[in-house]
Amino acid sequence: MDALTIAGRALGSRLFMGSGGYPNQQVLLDSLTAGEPSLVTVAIRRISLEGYAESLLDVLGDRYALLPNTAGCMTVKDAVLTAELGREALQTHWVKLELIGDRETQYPDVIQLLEATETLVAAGFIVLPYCNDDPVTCRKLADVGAAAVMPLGSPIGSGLGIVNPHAIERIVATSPVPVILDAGVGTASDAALAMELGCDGVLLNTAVARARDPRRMAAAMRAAVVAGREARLAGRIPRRTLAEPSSPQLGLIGG
Amino acid sequence: MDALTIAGRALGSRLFMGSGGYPNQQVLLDSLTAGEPSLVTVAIRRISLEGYAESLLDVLGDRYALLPNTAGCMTVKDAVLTAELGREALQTHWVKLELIGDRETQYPDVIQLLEATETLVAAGFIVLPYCNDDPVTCRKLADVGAAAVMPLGSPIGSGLGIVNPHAIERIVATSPVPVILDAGVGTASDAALAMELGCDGVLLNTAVARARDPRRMAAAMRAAVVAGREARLAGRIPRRTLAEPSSPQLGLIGG
Amino acid sequence: MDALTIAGRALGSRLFMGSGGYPNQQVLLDSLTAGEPSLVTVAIRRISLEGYAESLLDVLGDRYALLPNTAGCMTVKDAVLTAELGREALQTHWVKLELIGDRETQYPDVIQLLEATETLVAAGFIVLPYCNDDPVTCRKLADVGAAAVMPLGSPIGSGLGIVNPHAIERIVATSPVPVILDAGVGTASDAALAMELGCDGVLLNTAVARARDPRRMAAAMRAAVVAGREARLAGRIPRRTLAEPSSPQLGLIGG
Amino acid sequence: MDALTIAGRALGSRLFMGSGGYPNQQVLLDSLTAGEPSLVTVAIRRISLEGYAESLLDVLGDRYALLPNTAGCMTVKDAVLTAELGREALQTHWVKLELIGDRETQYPDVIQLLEATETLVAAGFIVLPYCNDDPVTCRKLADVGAAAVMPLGSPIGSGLGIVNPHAIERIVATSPVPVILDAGVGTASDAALAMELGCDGVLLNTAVARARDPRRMAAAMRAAVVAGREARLAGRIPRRTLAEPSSPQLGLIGG
Amino acid sequence: MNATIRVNGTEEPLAAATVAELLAARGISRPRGVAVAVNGALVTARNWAAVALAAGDTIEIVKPFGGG
Amino acid sequence: MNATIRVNGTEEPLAAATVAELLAARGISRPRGVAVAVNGALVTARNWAAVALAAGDTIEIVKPFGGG
Amino acid sequence: MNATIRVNGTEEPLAAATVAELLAARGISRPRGVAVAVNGALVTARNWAAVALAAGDTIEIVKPFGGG
Amino acid sequence: MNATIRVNGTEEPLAAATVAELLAARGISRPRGVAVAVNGALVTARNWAAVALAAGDTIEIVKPFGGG
Repeated sequence: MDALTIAGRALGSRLFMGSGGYPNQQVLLDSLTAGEPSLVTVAIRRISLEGYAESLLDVLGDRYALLPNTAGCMTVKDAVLTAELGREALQTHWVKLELIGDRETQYPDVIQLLEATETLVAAGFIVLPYCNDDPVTCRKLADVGAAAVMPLGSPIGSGLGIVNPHAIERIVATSPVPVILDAGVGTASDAALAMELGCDGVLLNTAVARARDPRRMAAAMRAAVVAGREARLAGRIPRRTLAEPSSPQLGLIGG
Repeated sequence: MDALTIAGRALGSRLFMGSGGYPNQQVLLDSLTAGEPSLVTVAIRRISLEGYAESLLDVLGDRYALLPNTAGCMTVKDAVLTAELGREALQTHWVKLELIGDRETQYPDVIQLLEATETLVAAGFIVLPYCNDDPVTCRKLADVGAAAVMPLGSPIGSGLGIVNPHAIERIVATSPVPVILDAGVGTASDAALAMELGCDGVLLNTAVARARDPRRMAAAMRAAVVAGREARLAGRIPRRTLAEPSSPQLGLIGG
Repeated sequence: MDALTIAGRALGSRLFMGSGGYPNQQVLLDSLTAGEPSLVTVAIRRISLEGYAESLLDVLGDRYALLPNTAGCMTVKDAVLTAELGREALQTHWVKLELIGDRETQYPDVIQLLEATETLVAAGFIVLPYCNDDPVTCRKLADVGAAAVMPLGSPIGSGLGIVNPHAIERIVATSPVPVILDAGVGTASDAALAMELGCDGVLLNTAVARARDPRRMAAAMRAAVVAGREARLAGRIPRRTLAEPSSPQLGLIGG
Repeated sequence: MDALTIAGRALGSRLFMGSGGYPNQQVLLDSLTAGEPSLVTVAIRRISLEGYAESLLDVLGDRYALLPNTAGCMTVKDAVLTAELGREALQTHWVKLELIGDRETQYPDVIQLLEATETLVAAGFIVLPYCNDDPVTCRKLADVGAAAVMPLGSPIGSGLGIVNPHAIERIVATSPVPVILDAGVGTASDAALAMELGCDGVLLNTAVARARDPRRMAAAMRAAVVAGREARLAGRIPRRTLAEPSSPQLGLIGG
Repeated sequence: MNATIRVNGTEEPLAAATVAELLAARGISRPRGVAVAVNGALVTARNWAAVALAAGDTIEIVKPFGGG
Repeated sequence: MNATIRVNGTEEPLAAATVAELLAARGISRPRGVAVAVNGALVTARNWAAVALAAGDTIEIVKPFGGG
Repeated sequence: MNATIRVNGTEEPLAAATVAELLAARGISRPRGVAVAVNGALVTARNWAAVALAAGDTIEIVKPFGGG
Repeated sequence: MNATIRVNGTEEPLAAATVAELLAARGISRPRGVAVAVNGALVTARNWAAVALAAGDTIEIVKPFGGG
């Protein structure tokens, strides 16, 4: 598959995976092995006060490029500090910026998201904001320096797939930076569709972590992203409401 | 990917491809190479009266298992004779049975389809009927001896994908024989979805032959069928209308 | 609204309602009053052996044209006898013919349906068959004398609405007799959509009988059928993926 | 139908209509007569320099409550001045606030929209902002004083209907002010669906103005809004994938 | 052993000479809204009194119920 | 060179002393349905006669049109 | 008037005694990939030389083409 | 009453002079994978030993966890 470049960095795979909600660490590791993501997101959280347990960094750090997120943050202040803590803890300038405006749907607060993006870009971060499927907001995020935009297909963990493909296609058509479909993917065909709509990559977590067999679903997602990307580049046939026979209409017997 | 068995024969790939409507023979060959189908359908037509040109059999016969179809036939008589001619010409007992009831939509005539299936099964054929997405008709086809049922997702060549996934799921749930999604696939995600719904395989032609780059779309379809099959076996997450955060909800800073 | 004519009989309303599954008889009566259907379907069932209770005929017979159905019948023999018993009990030649092939989905058995239609037409019945959304089968039913065809939008009582609008539009485009959308309607917009697709009428039961407020839903359905019919006749705007401003694009201030 | 109250004003109809793009003024007047809207939107534009022609105000002012819009404005400054000019010209404090961020899709610029809403509310306006289908943005608009929120179903004039019903339902569930579905309605069933999702009203223009028969479509829309509202209040049946027979399952003959 | 008939799926002693008697025993006098079949064949109301019942007959007595 | 003003986006000679005169010259006497802004600020009808025009002024004269 | 046969839908003079001769005249010697029906009935390759043609016969000669 | 600080949201006695001491008391010596903020400002590992803690300080000690 052709490579994806974000902020000048070539990424071998167009699949990004989250590391949350797996049954256990072994399943997480096996699933990442099966999915072969180019980026693995992690959350930044307080250490348990009981002391210092093994860190995800020790487990994944050598094999995967980790992308700290600001999941759960509902203010610019918390998101920016969480981003700075993530940069310090993981020694990376990249951040998946989340600014949640509604806990139930996990929809972003685009006003604060734009402000935090601007602030973090000025502070030298490579900012990948999780946003809604609004072409205008996506454009504004790119204008203030986002390295990519990551619109949702549907609510995080909902598994509803891409509810508004028209909006995603419009974002792809007008975005000056790469578009990563983030949130909503429930199964392989959703990931393939995201790529067919023109997205440059897919970021998913729950669809794999909570599948009955996460390892297998990770392999499925890896294949689906390739399938969708190839289909996009191949140029699909137009939709028509009537049939178009694939066998010759002439030369039938009995004519 | 796990193997598919139809009529006691193990098929390495769950993708079946048609051989019609390609820009030229080289693109057809390259596309088959990229798609790696386990069966390749061909139509049976009158030779041109100007004489005998090179046969598809010489071109494909050694590398692929050819499946003659009865495309375009609108009567039991024509379909049965076409099946017999195909068996003679290709030396195979397998036939993709088509009995068209409406030229515009290429919808099958299920009444004649059942009669022809019964006749051909009695004549020793392995019958794979192209049918509509009606669970009752599919069940009847299996009852009269069809080796598999091949319901449409949408009209042949329409590229509308799977319009009625509920019906396909019901067919899968009640069919005693393998279910092959035939017709309507427009792009990779459609093929993946077919497998996710529980189909045992996918048969497509126009989506590859008429794509801007057939070779690339064939590769996409191959990956999509694997992705969809793996996703089906992995067990997808349930759909929910609200969000399910993938990062921990506790331990955020500033709490 | 323009009148609908079936078998030479003008029907004032394009809404047909069922009489089953209501909380009680008063709600049924109120709902019919609110819905103003031109036909009301009833089932033909054995009288309780304890004796003879008040009949629906006494309750509805004077105010509504009753249409006996053959609901639940799974053989031609039972369906035909049930139709004859219905004609005798209700003194009407009209029958809603149901021939069920799958209890779970209540999908029709189209093979037996065609046979029973032919038999009942020969016996002088005005036959309205409940069928699937297959244009070819619908055409065959009309060819053997059905006075109208009644394709399903989705399974009876499922409330999924019209799953395959393309198929319904094709049936409408090719049917020589009126098309009544039967089964699947869940709410008012489904009924409106059926009419917009070109159906000549809508038959529903569960959507009203099992609504939280059946009377109100009946009124909603009545309005929806009118709305959908008028919209069909008015000719809707085409769908486009980009916007078409409704305000002048010239003469803005500041230009 | 129950009345709708916005900013303390009771509106007899839940249908709002635009006045743009009609074939001629007579068709506009007839369509408004057929649709019976409680509010009619108008654009504020420069008078032609050739002089002063008859004003829409003279034509509609006595019969309809006119709602000036800021259609086409792309800056807070232009939108605010246009709102002030509209208030002066029409002697109303109400304004439909539009702040366009993308000409192709006519998607709103939610950042500027929030700022302009706040400014106009402070200036004593009753502000009805046209916005996207983002629950968080809708909530913020209400928080800064919008009297209602008017999310799009799909792009203005696209006729795609309501592409993301989940988002509209979420907006309805969380909005402290009335929700008016604005933009995207293509036909009657779209308007009915908007009401079924819980919207308090529907604002449309192109679907009627550009219909083949605008008068008839206006009547259809009027009926559809009533149908959808009644259906919402009646409480629809749940969706299920299998059937729920409406006729008794016992007492069949031949048992 | 006694002669029996099957009425609406239930075995019972043959106690009526005709369809009309059978119905009368169930309080069904007038035909309105009721229909009867004997051994799979419709018996119109006009023939209720004429049609005799015999041991082993299968009778269906139906009426309209709410349905869709 | 002559003094000019910009009316609805078009340059023209300054020939009116006040907004009221400018409107009158266009046959607009009564305020009903018309609104005016000078240099980006609304001028209510009551002030049309009072507000003088100067070279370089930008005037917007608007009314309602069909819109959505 | 001359005896004719119908080959793949086209009338032509009867100039071949057997199916094999008819095929040979068209350069088809080996059976691979070709199938023939006479008057609606399949004639297997093994019988091409044996089956005689008569005036009025309808012959179909087919082979595989690209199809779906 | 004693001087206290707030560590990861929990009040506790001020028992460490510097960030480094506070971390050491929790068995955190090396900085790898850990980050600290005092009163809302990041304290890079290089400054852990230099930054003194005072009564009322609010400290956040974080590390990466599984997340999406």
